[in-house]
Amino acid sequence: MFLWIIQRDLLLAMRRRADVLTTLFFFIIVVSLFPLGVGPEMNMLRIMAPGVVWVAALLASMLSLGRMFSGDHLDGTLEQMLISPQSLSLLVLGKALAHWLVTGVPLVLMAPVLGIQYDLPADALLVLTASLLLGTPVLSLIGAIGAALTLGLRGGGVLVSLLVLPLYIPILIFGAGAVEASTAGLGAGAHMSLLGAFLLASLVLAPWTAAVSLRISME
Amino acid sequence: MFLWIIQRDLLLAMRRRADVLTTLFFFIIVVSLFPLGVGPEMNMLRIMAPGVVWVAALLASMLSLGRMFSGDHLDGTLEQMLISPQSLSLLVLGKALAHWLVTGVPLVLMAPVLGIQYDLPADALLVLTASLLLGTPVLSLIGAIGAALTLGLRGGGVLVSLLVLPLYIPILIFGAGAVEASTAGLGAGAHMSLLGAFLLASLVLAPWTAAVSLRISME
Amino acid sequence: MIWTSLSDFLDMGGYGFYVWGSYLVFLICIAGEIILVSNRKRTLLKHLSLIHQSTKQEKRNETSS
Amino acid sequence: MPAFLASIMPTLQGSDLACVRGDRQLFKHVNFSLETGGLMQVQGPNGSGKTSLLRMLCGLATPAQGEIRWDGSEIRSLGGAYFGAMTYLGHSSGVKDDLTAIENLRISSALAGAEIDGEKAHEALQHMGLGGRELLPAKVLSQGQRRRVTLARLLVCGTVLWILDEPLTALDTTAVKLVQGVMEQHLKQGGMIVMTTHQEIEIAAVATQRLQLA
Amino acid sequence: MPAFLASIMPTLQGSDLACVRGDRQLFKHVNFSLETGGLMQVQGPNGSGKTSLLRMLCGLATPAQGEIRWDGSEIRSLGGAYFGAMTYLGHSSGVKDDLTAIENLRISSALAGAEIDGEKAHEALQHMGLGGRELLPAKVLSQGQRRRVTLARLLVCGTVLWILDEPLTALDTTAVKLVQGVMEQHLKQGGMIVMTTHQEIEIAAVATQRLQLA
Amino acid sequence: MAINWFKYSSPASFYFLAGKMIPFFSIAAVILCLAGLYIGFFVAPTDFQQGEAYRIIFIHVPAAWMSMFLYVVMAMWSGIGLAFNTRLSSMVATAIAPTGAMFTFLALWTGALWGKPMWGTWWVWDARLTSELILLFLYIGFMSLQAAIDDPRRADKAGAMIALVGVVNVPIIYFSVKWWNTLHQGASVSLTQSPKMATTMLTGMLIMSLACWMYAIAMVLIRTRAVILERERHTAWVGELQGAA
Ligand code: HEM
Ligand SMILES: Nc1ncnc2c1ncn2[C@@H]1O[C@H](COP(=O)(O)OP(=O)(O)OP(=O)(O)O)[C@@H](O)[C@H]1O
Ligand SMILES: Nc1ncnc2c1ncn2[C@@H]1O[C@H](COP(=O)(O)OP(=O)(O)OP(=O)(O)O)[C@@H](O)[C@H]1O
Ligand SMILES: [Mg+2]
Ligand SMILES: [Mg+2]
Repeated sequence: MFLWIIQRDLLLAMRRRADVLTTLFFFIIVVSLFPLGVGPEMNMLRIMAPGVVWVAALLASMLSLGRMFSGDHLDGTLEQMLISPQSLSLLVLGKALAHWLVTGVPLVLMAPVLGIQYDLPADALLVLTASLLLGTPVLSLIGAIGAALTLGLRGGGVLVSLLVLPLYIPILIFGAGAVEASTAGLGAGAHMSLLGAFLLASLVLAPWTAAVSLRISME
Repeated sequence: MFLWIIQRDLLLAMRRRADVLTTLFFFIIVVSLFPLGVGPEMNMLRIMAPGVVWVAALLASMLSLGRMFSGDHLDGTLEQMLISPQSLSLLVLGKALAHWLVTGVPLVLMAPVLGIQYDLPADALLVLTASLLLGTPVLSLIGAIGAALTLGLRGGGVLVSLLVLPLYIPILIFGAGAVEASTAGLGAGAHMSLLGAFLLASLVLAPWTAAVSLRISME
Repeated sequence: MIWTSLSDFLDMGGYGFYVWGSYLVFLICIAGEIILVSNRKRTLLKHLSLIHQSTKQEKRNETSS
Repeated sequence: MPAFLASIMPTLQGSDLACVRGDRQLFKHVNFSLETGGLMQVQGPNGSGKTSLLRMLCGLATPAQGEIRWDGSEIRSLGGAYFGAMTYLGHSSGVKDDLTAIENLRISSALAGAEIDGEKAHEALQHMGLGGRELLPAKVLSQGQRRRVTLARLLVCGTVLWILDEPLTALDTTAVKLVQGVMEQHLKQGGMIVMTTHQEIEIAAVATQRLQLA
Repeated sequence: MPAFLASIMPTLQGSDLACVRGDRQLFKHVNFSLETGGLMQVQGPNGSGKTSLLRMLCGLATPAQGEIRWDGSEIRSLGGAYFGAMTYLGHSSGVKDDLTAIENLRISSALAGAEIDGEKAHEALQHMGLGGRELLPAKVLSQGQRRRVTLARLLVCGTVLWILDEPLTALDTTAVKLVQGVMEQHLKQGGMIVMTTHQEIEIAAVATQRLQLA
Repeated sequence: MAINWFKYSSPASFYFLAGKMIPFFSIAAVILCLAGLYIGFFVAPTDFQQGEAYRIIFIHVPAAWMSMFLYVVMAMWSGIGLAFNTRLSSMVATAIAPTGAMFTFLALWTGALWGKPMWGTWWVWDARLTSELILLFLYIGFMSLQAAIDDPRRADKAGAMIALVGVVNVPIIYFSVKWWNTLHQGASVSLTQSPKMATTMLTGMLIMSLACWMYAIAMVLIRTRAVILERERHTAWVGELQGAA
């Protein structure tokens, strides 16, 4: 069931490849625009880089949250899922994972290339990618809660950002902080293990919370 | 006629206030997230500020482009506009202006407040606001071309960013450059007059180009 | 002759990675483009012959009926 | 007809029109000429190209072949002059969900170049049987009521040529009678109508012609 | 009828139904009972509440008063069991522009709980006169063709109760005949139909009742 | 069908004409390329400043030139197609885009590989590099727009709009080194001044440019033929082509 959900969502994503590309392209654009706005000074850029990449990843992930449930809500599939005998939490976990595979993974893969444009040294690139790898699934998992709560509401777009953003901020701080710490020679270990803890906690708690939220929204 | 269009679009925007708020809120989020990602060093932030605000304005404007024509396209109003005896260019100008009033003006009004967060000095704030005031209408005008070309296409979202972005970049560079020049004590005059020139050129050329594109798309 | 040996040639005065990296990608791009275009043409022709046969058949059916 | 008369009594002429959509040729060699007081009913099964023809007639699509003349000149070259003399109501009703009936009518008329005041809009809606519903947002109106809002434009537009694509869908019998009356009145005053419908309807006109597509 | 029979021959019953939209009471005290092989035509002018009634009947809206029973129990309480026995086709055709006719049919059927293979979908579309157009994206289809795609669901759904809101709009006369035939066939096999239409149509049924609103 | 034949005659005759020209350009491209590479690697001396790294110039500069030039040509053909409704010119424009995009990518790639040893970084946000990147976006935008539109007539016209609007970028690329002071090298080949570099280097570069020209022409011709076949598959002459084949 779990696998089936992931498989189905990936298939759907392949059919509407444009959506996936939008997210990735958005990420690339945001990251590439900054040097144009801020100016070409490499020292500045190197310091900004982790923050810029992380903010861009966060925005890209947030903008695609709307799609996590709304398609299935509109065409009634979500109702079917609610009355399915399988555990709803597992189902939500599957959907959040599919969301991450479709939006998070491309960002992680793209990040080193964009880091090079900011002239990040190789080890900083590595830390950046690793922090994204740990952090983006948390974004999808927490996002699932927000998406579930705002399902079908008017102005859902604003609402979801309002709800989800405060929860995203710690990840942003520690994710970008990891890279900064490593370039400052302090070692990224502490930040990374915090990110890992976030990931574990949200893996356990978020699906359940989102499932409850879904039931509330669909009443 | 021209006034009618503006009035109508504003009326519609008032009825669906959530859309307007999304854009503004998005702008605020993007700008406020950066200090969190980059770190709280005020000197850094002051240098980044114009770039960040401008990139955020550009993204906010770009993300709302999709709505410029698609509503009218779906319910058949756009056809009526094409066969209206009024000049289509004027009509497009009206719609672009309405788009600016709804998405651009709130950003301009909000910018000084956000600039304060970045500890910009008063004159830089002034230049920032002025540059946005000159630049955001250009974003709406150029965006109209992209929106017209991608009307009703699969994956319109990516496409419109792909098409419009290269054309936005000069505005970004000169808009952010104006603020930087003024803080560097060079005077923002040259940048501002270039922005003004862009505005004039796009006021003359963009409505016509977008009108032609609309006719092409609707055939 | 500028180069004393093959390894000297490949080393490019210490810039081998950059020079050969450029030329290799250049080659790959061109080869790729040629392959893509010829592929496109081949599938197109196959497709066309299918269309052609089916229209022929339709015509035959029309005349026979 | 002598040339000087043509400018007083405009005619709509199509000569040797053909339409291609995708890989499919919908029709070709279509000819007609419509004069003052004339009604042309375009007929044909679903997908035969009626809507496509009507969109050509109002300049929204280009014929694959042939040309359409208004008053002797190609409609493309006329531009605004032609659009000012014509009203097109298509399949999709062009009614905005978030605006009220009266706002919808006033704005769509203004777009078509005929600004009207609230009074007149109110009257037209009343005539179309929407009295008391003018201030509801269009999204709560019933299907037939939405259609009536669209059709109310005919009462206020003041153009010579009406191009109507299935104007009677979703209307009840009273409304069908009403619209029929409006059309007959228009024809009597020298107007011209091109229309399609799958329903049986008899409209009194000086000259009625039927154009049958495939 | 004895209670034990009811489970074999389901009936749809509405008792003392009332509908309020905004501050307007559209109808009240509406009663009916529909049995196997029965056809109910809901009639009334535009805006009289036909669509509102039909949406109640399929559980999309709650009556302001009264209740609707399927097989003796309230439809809300039945949930999936009722939805599995019913097909509703509304005003808006529910056809996705980007999907082809065949995908539209297969997906909408699958959603309704009746998965069908390409073969069967193809056949149904063929029957509805869409042969050769199955692979076109729905947005290029004509209005009538889109409607036919929607109606093709009736051929494959296999449900007892059909609730059809103006199924005949945009259809040409051939298609109207076709749909009429499909409905008669369904009734003959013991199905039930609730429908609205503003067009004159005679459908042979064991028992036809007309429900007149306002 | 008689009318169609008349109307489509120009793509049809172009199809056959192009078929005859392709071998010529292909052979020329191969020969010039071999000659250029020989001069580039075995005749041209080592640069006293840059060492051997400068040998990237033999593909970097031709690729950069081609990227700009092909864009202008593409915009020109699109514009002609838009203005005079000539189908063939729009098809040529469609056929140019992928080759142009490839050369743009190559200019960026070789530039980046050159920048690392020379400037110490793969990438800087300088005006020329940025505008060249924008050029790549424009090419991709043109191709994706055309790919997203099913109706070829609309695709041609919509593509033409974006090609024409984007053409302002080309002078920006070209003059960027003059307008802004940047890291990137200024023009060393111009009609008014005598060349500043060693003649063998210059010859090598020019011969490679010519080779790229021949290659681009051959590629565009081949692709135009494919586009013609795709678009005209229902016409009589394509049917006859099949019948004969
Ligand atoms: C990604 C990085 C680069 C890009 C996008 C780029 C782009 C271009 C373009 C568009 C041209 C042709 C313009 C003209 O003809 O004036 C050009 C020419 C040239 N580039 Fe680059 N370039 C890059 C990096 C480099 C580097 C690192 C070097 C050498 C250190 C270099 C050296 C040259 C030279 C010598 C020319 C020929 C100028 C002339 O003779 O006119 N480029 N480049
Ligand atoms: N890209 C395409 N490829 C093939 N056929 C197409 C394409 N686009 C449109 N068509 C066909 O063109 C026709 C368009 O018909 P049109 O809308 O003019 O019909 P109509 O006469 O108005 O029909 P209706 O009575 O249903 O409104 C349809 O048959 C449709 O299938
Ligand atoms: N919020 C509201 N306030 C007042 N009236 C409302 C409101 N919402 C809906 N209505 C009215 O309710 C009615 C809904 O009618 P419904 O759609 O059921 O009509 P119908 O019989 O299907 O008509 P048609 O034949 O046109 O399809 C309309 O008359 C509409 O004006
Ligand atoms: Mg039609
Ligand atoms: Mg109704």
